[in-house]
Amino acid sequence: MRAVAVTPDPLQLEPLLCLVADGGGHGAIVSFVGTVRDNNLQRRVTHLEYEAYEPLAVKALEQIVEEAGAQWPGIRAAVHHRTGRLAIGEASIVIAAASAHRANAFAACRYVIERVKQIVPIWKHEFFEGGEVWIEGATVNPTDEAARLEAVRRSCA
Amino acid sequence: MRAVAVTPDPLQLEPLLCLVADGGGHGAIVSFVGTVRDNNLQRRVTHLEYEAYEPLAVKALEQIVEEAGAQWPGIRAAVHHRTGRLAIGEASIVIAAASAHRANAFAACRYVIERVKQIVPIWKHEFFEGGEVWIEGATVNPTDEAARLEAVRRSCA
Amino acid sequence: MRVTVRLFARLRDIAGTSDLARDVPAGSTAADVWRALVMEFPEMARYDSSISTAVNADYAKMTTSLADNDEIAFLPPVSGG
Amino acid sequence: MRVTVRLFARLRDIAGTSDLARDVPAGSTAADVWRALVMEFPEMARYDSSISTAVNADYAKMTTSLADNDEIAFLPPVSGG
Repeated sequence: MRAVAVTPDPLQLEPLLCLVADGGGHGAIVSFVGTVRDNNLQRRVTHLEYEAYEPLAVKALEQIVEEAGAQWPGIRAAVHHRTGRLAIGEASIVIAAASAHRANAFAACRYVIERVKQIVPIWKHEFFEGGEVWIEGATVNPTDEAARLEAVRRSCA
Repeated sequence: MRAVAVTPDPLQLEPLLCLVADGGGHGAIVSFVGTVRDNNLQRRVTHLEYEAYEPLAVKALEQIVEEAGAQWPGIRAAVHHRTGRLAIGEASIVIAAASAHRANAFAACRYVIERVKQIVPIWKHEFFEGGEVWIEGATVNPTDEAARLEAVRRSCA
Repeated sequence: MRVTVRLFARLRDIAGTSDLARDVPAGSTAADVWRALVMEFPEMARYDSSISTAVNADYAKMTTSLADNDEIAFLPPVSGG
Repeated sequence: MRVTVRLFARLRDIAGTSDLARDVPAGSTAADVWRALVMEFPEMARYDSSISTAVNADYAKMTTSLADNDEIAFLPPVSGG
């Protein structure tokens, strides 16, 4: 089990929890699961398709895990992102972060999802009743320190 | 599966994730797993024993889930706490909180663990190399609004 | 009247038991029972400022008056999670 | 020199393909390739201010100079998570 992955296979949280749990050293494990909602902006969503620039997406996830480790020394984090067609309720992303104490575990987990939304080359294609649309979020700039600090701020560090 | 429980059986996170995932309505699920650390305050911990005043502990957990729902309308939360003897690495508490968006899911999950530590009648008996000690944390005052607001503040709402 | 006293954690260790049956005067409050308990087990005095109580498995104040057959629990500072 | 252009999401829809091979002058930058692409597909112009780039699967700046056989990817605003 790798700490980061971009995969068309269904995601599972449990292996990530095992991966970050440092065999007794880390008492707090926080995880995030993002699932496909049945609605968005008053649209009735039928399904999603995620497209990735996979080699760079993997590197971006590795960078994010490294950033989190630099921000909160000693934490362990892992993140897997799904690609392809996803039905309502399926997980598009699973994140786990572990630390000796809960504050850093919560912060690191939140940081990872915030940074994923900022810099990872993955795109969501939303299919809803009556149409489809590519969701366009953040302009990618991996060296934008202001954006990174905004992710730290949202992590409530 | 009940949303709250105090049980001597090993805890599992997955059923709680399913419970709070609102069949597609909630896109963000944050969970917390607290596990037994092998060290505390420079002591080498061998195992823990958790004791609960079970009927009140269950009510307290129910109150906390209700409080979280009042603070962040629409969230769904669940929490199970273990009792009895726990080995290093075993989970003492599992919490799951779901919301349409991630900010409230993170906040509600963090709120639950903060409140558990404030008001739930459960006690940790730490056994370490060379001795044992009852850990004494917060004085219970379930109607102390300042304490509740401190838990909200820590949730980074 | 007769009440059941429930003790936990260090309090249980001090008393050597988790349950005590005690006869107390009618109109006794939780605080009255606590004071009697401290008389009996002086080591419990260090919890005077940190003790909380529950009556019949509901949170209660130390000023709560008890009734016959009530179960009163004394809760030292908690450490769940 | 010859470069491979990788397109994603809406850009891929506009171009009707995810991969293009293009001959560009020696010394061309990522921005040069982008401008040529916008000439070819005017609908892409709305991404002028939001486009990012990667060269050989590493983040790059639009001012990066390309080499023969480079793979250049254009990344519209992302929406993972």
